[in-house]
Formats: sequence, structure tokens, C-alpha cells
Amino acid sequence: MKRYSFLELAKNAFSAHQNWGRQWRSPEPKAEYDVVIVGAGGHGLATAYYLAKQHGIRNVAVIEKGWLGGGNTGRNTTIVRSNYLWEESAALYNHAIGLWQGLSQDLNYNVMYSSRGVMMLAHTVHDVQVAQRHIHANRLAGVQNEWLTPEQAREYCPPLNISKNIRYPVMGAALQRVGGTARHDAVAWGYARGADDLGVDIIQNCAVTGIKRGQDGAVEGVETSKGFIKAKKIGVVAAGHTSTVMDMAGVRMPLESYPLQALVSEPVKPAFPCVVMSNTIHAYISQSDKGELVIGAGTDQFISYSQTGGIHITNHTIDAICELFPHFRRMRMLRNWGGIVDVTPDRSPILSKTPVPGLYVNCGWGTGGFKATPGSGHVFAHTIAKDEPHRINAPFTIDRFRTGRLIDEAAAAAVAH
Amino acid sequence: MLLVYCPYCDVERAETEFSCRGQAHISRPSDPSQTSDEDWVNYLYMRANTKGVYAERWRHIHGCGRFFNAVRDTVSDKFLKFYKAGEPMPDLEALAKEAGK
Amino acid sequence: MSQPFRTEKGGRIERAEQLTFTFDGEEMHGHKGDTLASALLANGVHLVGRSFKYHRPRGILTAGSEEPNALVGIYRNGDQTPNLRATQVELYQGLEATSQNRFPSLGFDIGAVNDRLSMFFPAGFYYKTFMWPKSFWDKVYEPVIRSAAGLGKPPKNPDHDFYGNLYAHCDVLVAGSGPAGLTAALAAAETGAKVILCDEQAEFGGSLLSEVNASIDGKSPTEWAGEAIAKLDAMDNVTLLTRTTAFGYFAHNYVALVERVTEHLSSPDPKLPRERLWQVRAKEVVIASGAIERPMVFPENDRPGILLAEAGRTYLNRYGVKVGHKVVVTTACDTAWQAAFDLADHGVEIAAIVDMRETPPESLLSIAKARGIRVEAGCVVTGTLGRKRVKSALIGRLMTSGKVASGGQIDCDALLMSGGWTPTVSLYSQSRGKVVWNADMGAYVPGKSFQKERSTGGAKGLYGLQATLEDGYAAGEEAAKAAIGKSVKITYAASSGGEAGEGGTLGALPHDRNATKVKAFVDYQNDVTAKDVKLAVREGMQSIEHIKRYTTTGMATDQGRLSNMNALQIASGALEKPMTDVGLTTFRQPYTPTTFGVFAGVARGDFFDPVRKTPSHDWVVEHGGVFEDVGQWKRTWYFPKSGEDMHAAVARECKTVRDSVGLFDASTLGKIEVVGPDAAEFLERMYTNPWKKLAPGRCRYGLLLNDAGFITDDGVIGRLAEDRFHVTTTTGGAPNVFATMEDYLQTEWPDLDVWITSTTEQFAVAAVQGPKAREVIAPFIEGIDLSNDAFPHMSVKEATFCGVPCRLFRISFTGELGFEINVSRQNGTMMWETLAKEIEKHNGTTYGTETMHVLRAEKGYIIVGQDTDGTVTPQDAGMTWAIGKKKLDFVGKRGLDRPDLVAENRKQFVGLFTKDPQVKLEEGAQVTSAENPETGTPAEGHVTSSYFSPALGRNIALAIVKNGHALDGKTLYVPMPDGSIPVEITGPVFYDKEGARINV
Amino acid sequence: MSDTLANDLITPDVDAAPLLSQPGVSMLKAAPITRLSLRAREATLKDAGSAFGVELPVKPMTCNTGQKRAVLWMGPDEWTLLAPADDLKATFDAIEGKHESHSHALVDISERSEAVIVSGEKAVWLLNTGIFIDFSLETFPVGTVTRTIFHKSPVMVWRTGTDTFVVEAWVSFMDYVSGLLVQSARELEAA
Repeated sequence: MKRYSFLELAKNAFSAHQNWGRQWRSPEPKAEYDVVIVGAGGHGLATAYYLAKQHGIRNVAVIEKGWLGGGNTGRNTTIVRSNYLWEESAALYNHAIGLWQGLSQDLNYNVMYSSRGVMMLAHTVHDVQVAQRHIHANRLAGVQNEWLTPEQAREYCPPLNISKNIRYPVMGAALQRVGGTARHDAVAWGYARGADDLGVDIIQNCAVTGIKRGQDGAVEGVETSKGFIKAKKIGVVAAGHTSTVMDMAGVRMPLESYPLQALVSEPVKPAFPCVVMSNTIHAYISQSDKGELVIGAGTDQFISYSQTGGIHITNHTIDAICELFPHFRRMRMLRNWGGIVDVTPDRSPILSKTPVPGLYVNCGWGTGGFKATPGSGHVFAHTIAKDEPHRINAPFTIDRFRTGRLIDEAAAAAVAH
Repeated sequence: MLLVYCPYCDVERAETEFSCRGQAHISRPSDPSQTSDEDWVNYLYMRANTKGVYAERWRHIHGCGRFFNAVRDTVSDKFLKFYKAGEPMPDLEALAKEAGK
Repeated sequence: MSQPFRTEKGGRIERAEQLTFTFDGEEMHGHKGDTLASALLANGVHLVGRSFKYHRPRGILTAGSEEPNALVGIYRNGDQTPNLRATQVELYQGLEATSQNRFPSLGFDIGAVNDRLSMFFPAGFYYKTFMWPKSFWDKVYEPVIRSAAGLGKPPKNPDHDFYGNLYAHCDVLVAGSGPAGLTAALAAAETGAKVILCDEQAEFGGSLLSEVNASIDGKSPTEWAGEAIAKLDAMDNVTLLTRTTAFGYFAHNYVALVERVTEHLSSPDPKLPRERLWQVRAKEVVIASGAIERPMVFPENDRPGILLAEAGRTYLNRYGVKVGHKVVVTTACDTAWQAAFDLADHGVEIAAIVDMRETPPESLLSIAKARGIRVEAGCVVTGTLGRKRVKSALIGRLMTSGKVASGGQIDCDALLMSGGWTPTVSLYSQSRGKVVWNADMGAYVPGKSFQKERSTGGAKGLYGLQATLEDGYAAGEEAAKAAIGKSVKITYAASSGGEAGEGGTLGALPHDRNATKVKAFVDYQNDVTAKDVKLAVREGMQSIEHIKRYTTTGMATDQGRLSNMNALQIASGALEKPMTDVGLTTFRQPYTPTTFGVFAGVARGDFFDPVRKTPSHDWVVEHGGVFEDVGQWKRTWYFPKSGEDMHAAVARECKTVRDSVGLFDASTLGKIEVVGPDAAEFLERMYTNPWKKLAPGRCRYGLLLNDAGFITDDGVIGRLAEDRFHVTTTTGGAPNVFATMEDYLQTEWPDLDVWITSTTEQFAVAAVQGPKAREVIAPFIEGIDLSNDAFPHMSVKEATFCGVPCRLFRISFTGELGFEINVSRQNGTMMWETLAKEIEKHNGTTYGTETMHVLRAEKGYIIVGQDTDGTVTPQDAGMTWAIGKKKLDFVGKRGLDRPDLVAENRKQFVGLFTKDPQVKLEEGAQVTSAENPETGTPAEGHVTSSYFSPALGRNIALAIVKNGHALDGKTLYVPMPDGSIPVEITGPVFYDKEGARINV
Repeated sequence: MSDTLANDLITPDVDAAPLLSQPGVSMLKAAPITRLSLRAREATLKDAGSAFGVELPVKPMTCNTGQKRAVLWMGPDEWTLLAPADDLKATFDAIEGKHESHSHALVDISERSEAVIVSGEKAVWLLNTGIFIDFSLETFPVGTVTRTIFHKSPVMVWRTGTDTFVVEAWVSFMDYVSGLLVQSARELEAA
């Protein structure tokens, strides 16, 4: 693989960029692999990359129904943070933050990880209590997170409206400085290039149509639109389509797939320095390096695989944004799209072995999968390679729903009084 | 914003009058104390999450208040059938075929 | 004053009405009916902006909403709007426009150095660089990239304007009012169907407005269109919306339109909304969005003065503006010739028509010959000269070998081009229809309908006036038939002229230049060249989605309407795959960029979300009370007396309640009336507690779980009669409790004879709490013996308060003697004011939620949602007493038996004393067993509530702590940034443990 | 107002100033009234109707009216009984007394909501600024009653005349509902 650098760019400039190599190959599938990963999104590609890099398992295929990075990886609002409440979640996402920090250099691909800070607003007394609980828990867990007064919040984010006269005035904010954004496509491409370079076959436009299990119940391979591919280990990383794929192996999942919308404005000069989220009034916003305001909307109330959503969801999101940033009312929406997010009952992911030997699943990231990409791939690769979970993902089993040992991030933000 | 038909009001209304309550025909085990952990988790959390024709529960929460069921293709979001609570689950495969899936 | 490029006559502008406007501070003139673009062109201004990446000088390219270059900022009354298309901005007196993305000026822009260095900035260069040193990304590289990117400047001030909303229903919605849209609307309207016709332009008529060489029913196209519109306007069943863009096509034929109400006015009435969102549920939709002309991808095809041919014709015929005095027209398509002819007829010198086709149609050649126009057939433009305005075009002759031979240079001050036409399939694509490739047309056209819609005319690749008119009629007829089952015989208009024309080209054109040096633009706004697309393919990008994202082609504000087809063709060539295998990106809403304010609509300020107030609200405002938001409710937080801060006010309120009496507004608590023979049975199934033996006139605390076994709500439930219960819930939980009850009732237990009715707002509730509570209420209550024996703690009875019916509860959330009086809502203010006056006689106080919280914490009562968080069981909360031991089932019972819910080491509800009574813990602080735990050590629990307790004269806290019930008296720690606070575990009841004060 | 349904029952509150008074549309606060929620199974309907004096409608979203009485269909087992404010106790007791044997639930909700009367040729336009219902007479004839959503608030809409509607909301939502209606009507005054 040709390393990327300023020098390389300059050299290529003088040969009119005719000599750049392919970032990844487009191979035909082999008859057999040690591991087949189903789904070439960020998590799947990262899993393959770490399988090859950390565990020396290079005979790996990543099978993708469409084009790599074309699912939620390419459709999210690119937020990275780790200030989750429960130590299990914080450990998982903070593991990712650690990897994010050196990811561009590790992959030799600029993923534009920008630690511009993620600010989560509190609008009620209850919000303040919840935010403080997060901050204290995070401090013990070694996760950076701090409290800001409304004035400090505005200093950090000058466009923020901290007037006492708005419907839900800002009472303060929790700021994770190390949080921020990254360029979503680059993450998929960087991992794809890295994995490909280590020998992983990324097979696009290849749909999995079945999972074959042997007499002993263990997996034997996958049926695909390009024929049967033998493998003793299969990792399913199919986001919104996980239920469908797992069903092929006869495994029921505690998942529901909802349309989640996001939108961008027309590009403008820098207007917004960080990421701001508000759970109470349901909005989050940042500005891309290109200048677009990137805004996350909510999910529809019904499951759907349509990758579109209702306009009422968009309306509610934008009214919240405009309430906090009233001068953005004259900005204009450029593009609005939807993704399909797979949601578990406790809003935490499943990164786990399954009742089927050789079958592993990584799903249930809901609206928050992008930020975990490196960490998720890293521990999932460990789980597949060793056939046992990494310390960090050990709590994220399917079985927790049976035992009741939930990691309930949603409950922790329950409405009080 | 979907257009939802309420079989009790006999009217089509915008989705925001309704609340969608997930997969239909999952009933609470009649004797919970005799139900295994496995069956209880199935009741609580396991959902078909079908990509395709799916029976789900809706409530006309800002209308007559009644729960009813609907069959919807989760790929096209088109409704194939609405029916009152208590009516049996229709033959989803037949409905799918009818809809040309 | 002079508008050197204005024609002598013609066009639809009002020449008598001259308007003054400024561009970058320079004063210019135009006419009513002009767009900013046509007025600038009339003044000879082509250079209007700088491109995104290379900061190249750019001019007006189109005459429509797809304009990629001429984006300007408009200032008005201190409000500024960036990125408006000059082609869509209607001119008004005093309009102030500025160019964008340039510094210090449009003419001299420092950023233009990027153009010189462009060899270092190929597609995706940033993925390959800026990685060293690591710390430079956040500090250096990214800030530089960010400030170089972006187009206009963001608005600086809060928007003064407001926005409207209208929901509408119609049988047939027609989007677009060109020849096809107009006839579709006519045909549909004739049947009596309810029709909405919208068009993004200021006037209906679309391409008819710039058509001068055809006739319809013997009239000029504009005259015919005018009559058609007048006819529609006179029909009651037709709604006509100009300046209205159908921007989003959602599920189930839900189409969103934006109407620009005042933007075109010089001094709009402030009572009018700036823009309005129309949300239309249409039975049938006719998409008549037309087609747009395709740019030709030749080197330096982006200089100011280079326009699409049809735009040149539109400026001439509709706006009376000549795009230049000496014009070269280059094309591969017949229609562009008409532009040349029309310009020539207005005295513009046509330097040449350069047609790529070896043999253009004889009919065109003869007209050109008649006008003495030089024709270069089989030729292509291979480049242009002139930096801020095109000066000349380089011509190349296409050889049979595929090579190009130099064909010289032709001077000009404008260059019109036409690569053929692209149907506008955006709305169709948004409706989730799949486009299909039509090789004959060289275009993607709508395939099967996914929703109830059909495309007509140019939108489906149909050209030629007569064919378009007829197709429109048919589409309108079909739509009306589908919607209302009616159709009527239509008199079709007959037209002449406006021929369809043949030809067109896709992709990058051949040239004789050094391919590595020249730039031929595919996506103007994003500065994507043909080279960039090829590079992406070379680097392994195979899917069009990858190519799009890697190069950013098609991601500009026109969403690729101009660029997509050319980019696809280039990609197809580079990949050596047919177009259809390359795929197509999806068009998303909105069709054109749409103002946030339109989506937000009326939701701002107090209308952002309903402000729910209780009957005491005005009194509280008058008496200086401070509110907190609890859900949508405003609840009084505390009542500071002058000079008091919150701490002092709450301490006083607490003390007063314990010493004498306090008055609290509990109206926001959820209330549900459960009525029917099976009422007790129903509550028995819903709540953990037993209800069947509760006697009428008595109350009981009820605890509600979900079926997973976790606490979700609580409240006091009073039995008014055998078959009637008054249930209370938490304020925030009320809607959920009600919905959950309905769910179980309707779907699990439909056999139960019981119904629930929300009475939250039927009643106003005053809580009178404290030793003197009885004395306070006694004067007003009739019908109850209030003595402790006759009306003990946990009683309920109907009586009257000041003569009006009330439900009186003897309950306490403070640990004191307490009553809660429910009167009907309209009597709430009377009750509050009566009691507020009365408590003064007893040195009592009104108190708010904060004091309520302190008082209940002193008693160890939980607040669901604060002391519990959805992971707490009744056992955890120390509330096994609330579980009916003999009950076989209730919601949550089975869940409680699950392995982890009966496991050791669960977190349990306890009290905490800080070793130093003056130290107050922070709510949310963590509890650990080690004084200085190592980072990463899981906490034992956390502080859920923490207050200064005036009754105890010290700070107290409640917490959830692992195995807390067994740790009574043990010392744990609350680590804070500045050191650990030692705490002692205690029971959660701090005050009056035996409960003596309640039973007096 | 004389041509509207139940105009002897739903009357403007004479003490309240008009909320809106324009040529195209007016909005008046309605005077207090007795509202009873009746939930019952089919067996009970006849008795309840005769006790109340007006038969209970079984056709969805319709109403029956009588002398100073109206019954609104709210759901297949839910009706709202309307009577003058002073008749509350008598009405309540009459129904409770009449069919003790049958199971039902009767609850006084008189003061849970407030109503405004929106009237005029622009009434439909005004309601459609916040309600997505098709108010054309074919699909929403006079007498139609329904719950729905107005922007972010639940409301009940009852068409009592071609151009007259009763809009009801829970008390704490009424400021929002009437405030937004007033604000939205402002543009009708524009030149």
C-alpha cells in the first residue's frame, strides 16, 4: 500500500494524479474464509481490520449487500462522544475515543476526527440532576465530562440562546471536550483500505441469503447472491437488517428497526464551533468542515426499512434548533435523508456470542453507533478471534434481556416527578 | 406522515393522531408465574422486526382512543389492512401476494 | 441609469417601473418583473460569485432554481439571508445584494490562489494529508479548511420574520405550470376535482413565458397561458399558488410546498408571514416539473459569460435582456439554435453556432443561413479565454479518429451552450419511484409509479409543444379520474412551433488540450472536474455513491440536477461499464433549499411547546414565586420573600410547614377516575398493592411497575365507592400511566367491566400540610367531621369547600398532618386564594416543589424518576411492604423473579449523612467504598437526592447503594474533584420515624 | 349563530371579550357547560339515552342533539353528554339512577376543558393552519365531532354550522390553542 502523505500528494501532483493506486480491490469471493463478516459498514470493516491486524486472521471476507459504508455509516451526524452513564457503556465508548485519537495515523487515512467538544444541554432541574450524575460517574470512570453554567456554555458556543425567556431556558450543560465529530465516509474508506491492504476481501453488491448450520448447530457458511461461502465463524454486523440476517440462522433478536432522519443546511462560513445536543427538546447540531449545519432528527414511531421519514419529525427537530439558535431560522435545509437504526430495549448495543456456535452479532447501536466504530470493531474482532468477549464487551450480551441485567441508558434519563 | 385508517372511527387521519405500539398479536402469558424466563423475555422484548409485511398495533390516541391492528409493508410503508383489536391475525403471506410482493 | 444589455422592447418586465438596487454596494437599475440575475445581466454584470474550492470567478449560468454559481447574500431590515439564487430573487425597490465567498472583494479575491495551486487539491486530497503532526488537525488544518469552505455568511441576528402553516387536501396536485402542468390542471379542474396548481416561479406558465415563436390556438403562448390561468382562477375548486415550490414528496401522497409570501415585496406588511409551509394530502399528483438544460463539459466551461442556451433565450424573451453583444452558441442539440436565432432577431451578433454534429438538421442550417450566421458543424469548444468574463472560445474540429484538431478561436462576450435536456425527476424520485434509463433519450426517466402520481411533459422526457400540451391534458384527466372517478371531454389546444428538437451530449467532451492541465467542470458549485471523477474511479470507487461522496459531485445546492448526468457518463466511461450499471444517487427532499423557519413554523417562544399552568399561576406570579418546568407544566419552585435566595426561601418554607402550616399547589399530579364493577380487580392487576379490601372512603399508596419489574410510577389511590377509585399519578408520568392502563384494559383484559377517564384537569388540588392544617381548612369544609378519629390519615371523602363540591383526601407527602383538597378546575383560583389568605392567620406559608422535595426526603419518600431511574425494583427501594403478598399476578410480578432482579448485590435505597453535617452532597454524585478509588473502579451507587434539612439542622441525602440495606452505619465515600466526602449510611427516614406527626 | 347546531347549548361567554373579531372570522370563548363522560357497553346505551333525553349516536364522529342537550360520539364505547352548566347534578344522578344494573362509567369532566367558538368564512382556513383534517363539507359535514391534534395540542373539534366550529381543549392547553389561532389569523388583516 502506498502511504499517504503531503509528500506523496506533491509527487502525484506532478504526475497529474495518474498514479494513485486503488484504495481497495473488488475481488470475487473465495470458496472459504476463516471469518465472514456480514455488513461492510464502519463496524464491520473495523472488525475485519482488527481481526487482520491484531489477531493475524487475514483470511477474512466482508460481505456487503450494497456498497461499503452505504448504510448508517454514511448517513449519520458524525458525532463522537463517550460520556455515557453506566460504567459498562462509558468503558466501551471511551475505548473508542482512545482509538479515535490515533485513528488517522493508524489507518494512514485522515478521518478528520475533530475534538471540538460535545455539549449536552440541561433545560430543567431534572436535566441538571441527570447531567451531574453523568459527570460524576464519568469522572470515576476516567471519562472526561464537565459542567458548564449557561454563561460558560454560551462562551463555548456563542450562537447559543441562553435567554431566560425562551420556553425551556438553558440551565447549564455537560461538556465533553474530547468529544466531537469525524468524517463518516472517511472512516469506512480508511478501514476498507486498511483491511484490504492486510488481505481482507471486501465483497460489495453481494447479498447474504442464508446462513448454513451443520448437524451440531454450528455455522458452516453463508449463502450469498454470489454463491455459497464456507466459514466456521460468521460475524453479523448488519445494523438495521440484523433481525433479518439473524433470522436466517434461526436466532430471534430483541431489536426493532426505526427510520432515523438527519439533515444538512446549505454550507455557510464557520458559524458553529462545537456539537450541541439537547435531549429534552430533541435536537443535535454541529457544522461540517464543508460548512453545512449537520442536524440530527428523531426516529419515526414505527419500524421501517424505507430510509425515509415523516416531515413532522423534521419540523420538530428544526423548531427545537431554531429555539436554541434563533438566527438559524433563515438558514435553509439542503438535504434531508433517513437511515435505519436498530434499537434494543435498553438502548445499549449487543456485542456478543450467540446461542449458535460460530455465530457472533454486533448490533443494537440505535442512534449512536458511529461514535463507537473503532471500539466496537476492536472488541468484536477480539470476541470472534478468541471465541470469548473482550472484558469491555462482556456485559453486552443477548442474555442480559433474559436475566434482567440491562444496561439501561434510556431509563437513566427518565422523566422525573 | 403516514395516512392511517381507524376502523372504529371509519376515517383516515394523519399519523400524528395515532401512536404505534409495535408488533401485534403478542399476548401476555396467561399465567406469568408458570412462564419460563425464556418465554417471558420473548413476551417482553423479542420482536419479529420483519422487513416486509408486518402486523402491528396502533392506537388512535388523539381520536377515539382505541387500539387496533394494521398490516403494513415495512419496506414501502404501505398499509395492506386495518382491523379491529380482537380480530384474528390475517394471513400475511396472502396479503403480501395480493400486494404484489 | 443605463442598462446596456436591455432590449428595446419585448419581455414581460414592466419597463415603466424602474427599480433601484445595489450589488456589492454599487447602485444599479432594473425593472419590475426582473430577477436579480436578469437585472444584473441587463447592467452587463456576469461576474457574481466565487466558486467553493478554487475561488474561480463565476457568472450566472441558468435562469432557474438549479443555478449553481450566482448565489448571493440579501440584506433586509438587518436580517441577512445567504446563498439565495440571483435567478430566483425577484427585484424590488432598494434590494441589497452582495457576492459571497470572496475576500477582500469579488474582483480581487485572495482565495483565488487555490486555483493556481489546484494541482495539489484533487478530489479527496484531505483524506491523504493533514495527518502530521497529529495535534495540528484541531488547531491548524481544520480551522483553515473550515474558514475557506462554506459559501455565504451565516445570518447574525435572530430572525424577525414569522412563518405560516397550512394543511390542505386536494384531489389533484399539479406541481409545475409549464405547458404540461397547465393543461393537466385544466383537464383535472374541468371535472370538478379539487385542484392545487403550484409553481416555484413568480408567474405561471413555465417555458411558455419565454416562447415567442410558437402559437397555441392561434394565440401567442403567453397570451394562451394567461387565458388558461384566468380560467383556472375563476374556478372555485382550484387553488393557484405561485412562488410555491413542491419541495418534498413524502409517504402516502403527502407533499410539502413552500410558498414565498413576502420576499419579493419591497415593504411587506409585517402581518404577513415571510414564507408558508403547505402540507398537502393529495389523492393524486401530477408532476410537471419540466426538464432542465445540461451544461457541456469542456475546458474552462465555467467562465462568467457562459450560460445555458435556454437561459440566454429566457433572459431575452422573458426579461428583455441580451446576455451579450457578441455571442457564440455551442451545442449538440437543436433547441439551442433557437436561442441563437432569437438573439440574432434582437440584433445580437451571433459569432458562430458550434454544433458537435457533423450534419445538423437542414431546417436549422437554412434559417441560420438566412440570418447570415456562421455555423461550425462537427466542431466542439475546447476551451475559453477571459478571466472575469469570457473573451473568446477555442474551437476544435472533431475528427473521425476521435481526436480533435484545432479550429481556431472566436471572440465573443457570451457563450451559450446546450448539452441537451435532463428531465427533472426529483419529485418522482422523492416519491420513491425508480427511474429507468432511456437510451433513445439518453436520459433517466420516471419508471413505474410508486405512489399515486404520474409525471408529464419534460419531467418524463417528452418535448415539443404539441406533444407536451397533449400529455398534460391526458395526465390531468387520468389523475382526476383516479381521484374522483370523473372525467370530461377536453378541448385540446392545437399549437404550432415549439418543436422538440433532437440531439444532446453527455459527459466530458473531447479536446486537443493537455488533459492534465485543463479544468472542465462537472459540478460547478463544488468545483468538481471531469478529472476528479476519473481520479475517484482510478482509486477504486466503483459505486456512484462513492464517486459522489469522494468528489462531492452532485452534493451542491442543486443536488446534482445539473451535474449528475455528465458525472455518470464520465464515471461510466472510466469504469468501462454501461451507465445503467453505474447506478444513480437518490434525490432527497427538499427539491430546492428550504428555509428552516418554514419547518419550525409557529413553534417559537411560548408557542414552542404548550405552557401548561395551574389555577394558582397568576397569584404566584403576583407574589413573586419562581417557576420550574416539569414537562409542559409550570410548577412553582419556591416563593422567595424579598432578600431571600432559594436556600433561605426553602429553609423558611420547610420550617413553617413543620411548625405551623403550608399550602402547596398539587394540581399537576395526574388524576384518573377508575369506574366500573371491576375497578378493584383492575387496580389489583395494575398495581403491586392489594385493593380489593380497601374500604370506600380509604386511600392507599400505589406502586406501579412495568412488566420487566421496574418501578415506573406511584401515587395515592382513594376508593370513593365500591366501583369508583380516584387514582393519582406523578406529574410527568400521567400520560404514560393512562396509556399503559388503556393498553392493558383494551388488549389484555377486555373482559373487565371498568373504564378509565383522565380527570387531571377536572380538578385543582391544594395540599395543606402541617400541624395547623386542620384548623386552616376547617372553616371552609362542610360535610365532614375532620377529627382524627372520624377522618383518619389515608381517608377520602366528598364534601364541599366554600360551598362547592370537593374531594377531600387526608394524605401527607410531608410527614405532617395533611389534606389535599380537589375542587373543580374553575374553582381552583378561588380555593387557592382563600387558603392562601387563611394560612396567613396561622403564620403559614405557600411552598413550592423544592420544599415539597425536602420535606418528603426527610421522611424518606421516593420521587419516581429522581430516586428511581427505571432500573429500581420495589425491593431495591425498600418497598416490599407495597407488594400484595397473596397476589398471583400484577404487572411486573413475573419480571421481578428474573435472575438479576433477585440477585445479590443490587443497589438499594438508603439515607446518607455526611460526616460533616454542613457539607451538602451533590445530587448525582457517586458513592464508593474506597476513599480514593482508582480510576475505573465502579461506584457502589449514587446520590439521588440531597438537601439541607431545616428540621434536622443538617444536610441529608438519599442514595441508591449496592447492598445498601445491609450497610446501616457503615462509612462510604463520595469522591469529588477536590477530595472525598465521607458519608454514613443510614435508613432513608430521617424525621419522625414513628410517623406520629401524621396521625394527629 | 342561529343556524348552528346546539346553539341553545354552546353559547358565548358574555363576560369574555371576543378573542378574535374580524370580517372573515371570529372567535368567542364559550360559556361553561356540563360535560359528562360516559363509557359503556352496548347494553347500556338505550337506558342512558332515555335517562339523558337524547339517544346516544352509534355512528362514528356524529352527534345527537335535543333541547339543551347534546351527545357526542367520542369512541365506540365513549360519549360526551352536554347539558347546561346548572344541570350537572340532575343529569349525573338521572343517568346513575337509571341503570345501576348495567356496567358503565360516568365521570364529570365539565371543567376539564374549555371551548371556543370559531366562526366565519375563514374559519376552515384558520383551523387548517394547525389541524390537518379536511374540513370540506363532504368529508366533514355539520354535526361531525372528532378529537385531533392542533399543532402540539390535543383538541376536540365539533362542526356546529357550515362556518361554525366548537374547538375544545383541556384547560391548560387553551392558552396555546387560542393564542395560536389569534396569531395565525393576524395575516387576514394584512392589506
